[in-house]
Amino acid sequence: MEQKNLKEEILRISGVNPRKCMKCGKCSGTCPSYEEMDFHPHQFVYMVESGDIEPLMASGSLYRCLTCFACVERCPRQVEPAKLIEAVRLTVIRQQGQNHLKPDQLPGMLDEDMPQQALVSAMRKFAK
Amino acid sequence: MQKVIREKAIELLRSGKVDRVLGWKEGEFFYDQTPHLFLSPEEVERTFVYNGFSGANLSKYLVKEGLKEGVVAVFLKPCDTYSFSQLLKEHRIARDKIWAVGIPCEGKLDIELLRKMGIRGIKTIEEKGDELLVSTIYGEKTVAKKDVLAERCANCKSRKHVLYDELLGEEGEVLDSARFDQIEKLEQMTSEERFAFWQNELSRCIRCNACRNVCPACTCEKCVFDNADSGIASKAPASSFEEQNFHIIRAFHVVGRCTDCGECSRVCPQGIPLHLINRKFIKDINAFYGAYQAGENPDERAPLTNYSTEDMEPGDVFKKGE
Amino acid sequence: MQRIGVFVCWCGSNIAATVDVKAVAEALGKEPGVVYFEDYQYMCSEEGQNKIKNAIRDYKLTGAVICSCSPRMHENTFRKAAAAAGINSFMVEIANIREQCSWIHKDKVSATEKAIILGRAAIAKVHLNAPLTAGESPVVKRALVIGGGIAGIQTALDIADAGFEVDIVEKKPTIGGKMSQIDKTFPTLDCAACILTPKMVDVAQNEKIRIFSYSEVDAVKGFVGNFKVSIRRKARFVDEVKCTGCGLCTEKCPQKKVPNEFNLGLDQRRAIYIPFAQAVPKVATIDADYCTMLKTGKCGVCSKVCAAGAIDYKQKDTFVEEEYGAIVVATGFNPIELKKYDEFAYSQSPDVITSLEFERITNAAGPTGGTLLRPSDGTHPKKIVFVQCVGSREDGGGCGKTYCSKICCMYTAKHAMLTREKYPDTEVYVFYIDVRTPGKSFDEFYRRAVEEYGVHYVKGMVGKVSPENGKLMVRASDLIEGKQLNIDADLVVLAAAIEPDQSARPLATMLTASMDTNDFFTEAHPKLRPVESPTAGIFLSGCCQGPKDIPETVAQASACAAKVIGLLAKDKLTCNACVAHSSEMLCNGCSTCEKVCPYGAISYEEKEFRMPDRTTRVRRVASVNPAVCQGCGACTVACPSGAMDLHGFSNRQIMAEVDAICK
Amino acid sequence: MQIEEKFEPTIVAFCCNWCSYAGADLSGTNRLQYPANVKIIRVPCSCRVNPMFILRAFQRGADGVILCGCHPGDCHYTTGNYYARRRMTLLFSMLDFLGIERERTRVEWVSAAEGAKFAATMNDFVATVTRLGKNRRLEDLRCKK
Repeated sequence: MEQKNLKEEILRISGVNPRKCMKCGKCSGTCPSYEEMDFHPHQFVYMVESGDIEPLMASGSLYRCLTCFACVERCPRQVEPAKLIEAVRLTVIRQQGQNHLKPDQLPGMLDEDMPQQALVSAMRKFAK
Repeated sequence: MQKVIREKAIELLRSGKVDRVLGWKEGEFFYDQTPHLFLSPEEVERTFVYNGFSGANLSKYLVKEGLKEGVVAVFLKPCDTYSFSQLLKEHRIARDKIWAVGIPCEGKLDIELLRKMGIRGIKTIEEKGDELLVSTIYGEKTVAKKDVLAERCANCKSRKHVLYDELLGEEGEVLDSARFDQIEKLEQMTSEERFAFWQNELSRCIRCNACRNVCPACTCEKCVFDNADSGIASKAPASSFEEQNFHIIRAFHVVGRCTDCGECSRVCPQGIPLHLINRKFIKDINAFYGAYQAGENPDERAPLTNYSTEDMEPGDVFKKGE
Repeated sequence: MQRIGVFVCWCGSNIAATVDVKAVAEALGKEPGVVYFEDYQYMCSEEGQNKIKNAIRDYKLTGAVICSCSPRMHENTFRKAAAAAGINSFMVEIANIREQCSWIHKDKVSATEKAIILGRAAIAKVHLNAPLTAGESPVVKRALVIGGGIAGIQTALDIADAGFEVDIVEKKPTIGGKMSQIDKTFPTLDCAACILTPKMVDVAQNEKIRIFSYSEVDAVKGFVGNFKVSIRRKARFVDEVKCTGCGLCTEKCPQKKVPNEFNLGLDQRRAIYIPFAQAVPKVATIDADYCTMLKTGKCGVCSKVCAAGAIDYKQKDTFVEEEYGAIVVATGFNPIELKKYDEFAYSQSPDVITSLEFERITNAAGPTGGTLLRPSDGTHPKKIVFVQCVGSREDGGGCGKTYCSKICCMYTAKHAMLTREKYPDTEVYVFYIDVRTPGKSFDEFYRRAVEEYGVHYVKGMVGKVSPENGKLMVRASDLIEGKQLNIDADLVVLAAAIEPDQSARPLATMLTASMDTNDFFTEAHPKLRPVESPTAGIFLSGCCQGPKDIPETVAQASACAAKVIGLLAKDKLTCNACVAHSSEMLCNGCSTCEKVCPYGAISYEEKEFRMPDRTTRVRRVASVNPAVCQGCGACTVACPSGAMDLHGFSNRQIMAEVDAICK
Repeated sequence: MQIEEKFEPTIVAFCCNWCSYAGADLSGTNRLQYPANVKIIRVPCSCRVNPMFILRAFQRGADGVILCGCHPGDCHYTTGNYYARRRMTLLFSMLDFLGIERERTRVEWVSAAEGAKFAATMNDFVATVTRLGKNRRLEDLRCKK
């Protein structure tokens, strides 16, 4: 997809207006997965706005976001970064063969301590 | 020269141009002259002298003379003209009542130096170029003039008259003098040595006030030391510091006004080199704020009534030498 | 002998905790002349003041020593109390045993000892105190405003509105100042001319206001309430009264190649000119540097076309002497010189411009008629880069300023927004270090630029601008994304720092008003007296005091006017009581004191005296004008004879304090 | 045997009303300690300080005298401290010339905001003068009781 359309697509999916961001960094400050991300929530917002989206799509950070919505809750300007990350993730998954989680991976991930529901929800989230 | 000056004095008096003449009158001894106000040509002819002992700076007398009726003629040596000019700058002299005659000066003698050579009972001294023919009651003696020149004349700063109405003889020039050498020598001593030096000198002070009374810069209507209301009035020394206090304040009061005429040291009966204190201020002013000679330029601002935003800090005085 | 009362304050435990107040009171009670002593918890309270008043009455005190907090805190309180009890308020001295004793010492013994010594010094001083009365001086009920920008205009209008006469001195041919060059104003985006020019007309039509345009202040003498100002009216070679402002001369003048300063040199005007259509006064001025007639004596076209016969090539500078009660400084600002900022290529490319130049380019009355065009080739720029903080917030060493210029964030947001509104196809980048938008509706304004108009705000500074093939290559950093950017811009706009006008420094010297290192006028108090200079009678309006936007400038201008009106409303001013005075019998007339007086308060006169020896003598003596003297005491030390002394801080009083401390 | 008492110098500090006196007040407000040896005399401006006062203090038994004023350029009376600076420069140089310990006199510019500087200056000055010991060279013995 062309850069410009890509940005429009993401904004359409998420319903987020990244221009509202005032670059305060509170989203990243509140993010529980911060340490595990290459691109942090504020960078998602900033880079989507500047159309620099491909690095985001290639980044593993997409799957480190827990969608806990702490950033959405705390953003002073109601930019809702998590929705934006979700939109980027969806853009990736919707491409052919880009499912992040495949059903045949699941048996290996079974774990006594992990509720099965978590895997089900991950499956829904990371796959078409 | 004495002859020329006498003739000028007589001419001025006779012509009615002036009513009085301020000059030097012979005293009991050859070397003992007093400033005197001559009222008639006869008096001039009889007792007016001008020679190696006519050291007195007559400019200060003009303050009082200017208050009287009539015009007074005054004979001023080059260094006296600086004092005269400075006093005019301070509005202390009524200029229109003064007829100033500049006269040359070849340096004045210090009687103490002659005495130190063991010369006693002086009758007359004849100047013959660089030598002096001294006739005493014990016979005649020849001495080199430079050996008996007063310190201020040995380190003469200028032979130029800065101000006069007429000039006798030829005009001289501002000289390069070594007058700050002795200050530098003192500056190089340690603090203790300097203290000992001044303690020795100033402890001899008897507070006779001669230095103040002769000083052409000390023309206050009433001196602070005589003014009971000033809070620092004091007439007698009592301890080591009193003299310092007096001399520091006196020197400070004449900062930027002292022309370095050296009268204070000349008249000191105790032989204290008081001019060194004033000269230290002059040296500092030259070094810190640029060369300044009191009495030289009537329009120039004196260093203490002037400033620059870039002036050095008081603490910096001690930094540069170390 | 004085009868002195000593009052020792506990200040709750502030003093009493470290100083044995009872011991202090008792020790001081034993000092000679002390007839009453007392200690109390809060001397400054009503009850405490009553104690002082009662003691003064009951014990017939002639003086009082209060051992308490700093005199800077309560000296006036206690002086008023003493005056209420019937003794002169200057018979009160404060021993500062709080700020300078109990608060800085922990050891009670040494603190108590010190408090006693400080008390003794105060007692020693009171012994020598004499009742002082402050003199009064009349007030000339007219004001002078220096500078005819929006600050000066507003101040003048407000003062005139209160019924006082005002003169405005403006060095340019017209009033209006920087605001007249601006296109639109933030945050409301109304056009500057639409709100400024009616005010300029008000000024011209106000009967109480006179405008001295093309004039400068030449000399200032006098003091608060009684300034004497000499105003130089520069020759404009046009009779202001006869000139109708028709402008025919400005069309016919053959000398067309004069850089137009009103448009910052972006276009050219004639040698005879009216700066802009709404100029006040609308009078032509001949630029002597370019006029062929004035330079060679051959031309005279303007004189021929002028129907009013207003042209006068022989006009000379004239001087107007006027008296004023108050002077308002409203000298304004200028953008700094950018020649030294090589990295932004300001001198290399005409397409690198300052924000003020941008204002002119976008102004409908500007050189391009309001169409945004590049100065170099007149094309429409497609990519514009704005750079903030050019020359602001720099470390002292360089050519920039240490302070924030305050207005740049807002006007840059305005420029960016207006550009995007008029030309949506233009890409706009703003490089910033911080975006500072404190002010009513300011941040919302900036957010609109970002959110509604899509201006790209990039955190980071531009490092280098290089002109290449008609483009401007802008290399900058993007700190959020952590990368370097290269933008091929068509136009670069620099938000140059602003600095006080060059005329401010010499003016400050004339007014004896103080300035900071940046040449901004210092206010009497940064918080509580922001529109007054420490020099009485001098008031500050607008950017001469510090960077300000228009709403703030107008607010300050009105505040300044209120202060001026407050001064002019008085018939008489009470002077400083602690002034220098000369003992005429001691004065030598040497003029030393006169030379060090910063206020010109000392003058000399010839007076006849009867001398102690019963003669009469005319002597030259100093006399101090108590209305002018501010009581610094420079003269007292300069005076060799000790004739000059200072009321309230006399030689003997200070020496008595010295003696008491060193005993 | 004599018991040596700790030497406590007497320090006179002349402070101009507008900057340094306020600076001294500020160091009080901030509870910044400096020795009780320092006694402050308030003068309207540093240019009010006559060399006479300084000599008088030494004469009466002061061990150190410090003059504090507004920073050059910030004088409330615009030029006062410039004159004071010249006067004190010359006076201090003279005192040194007469053999009086130079460390006993000092000029320091302290603004109304420099409470910390005021305290630090006083601490340092008291320490310096304490090291020098009693002022003997300038004292007037008649003034001793």
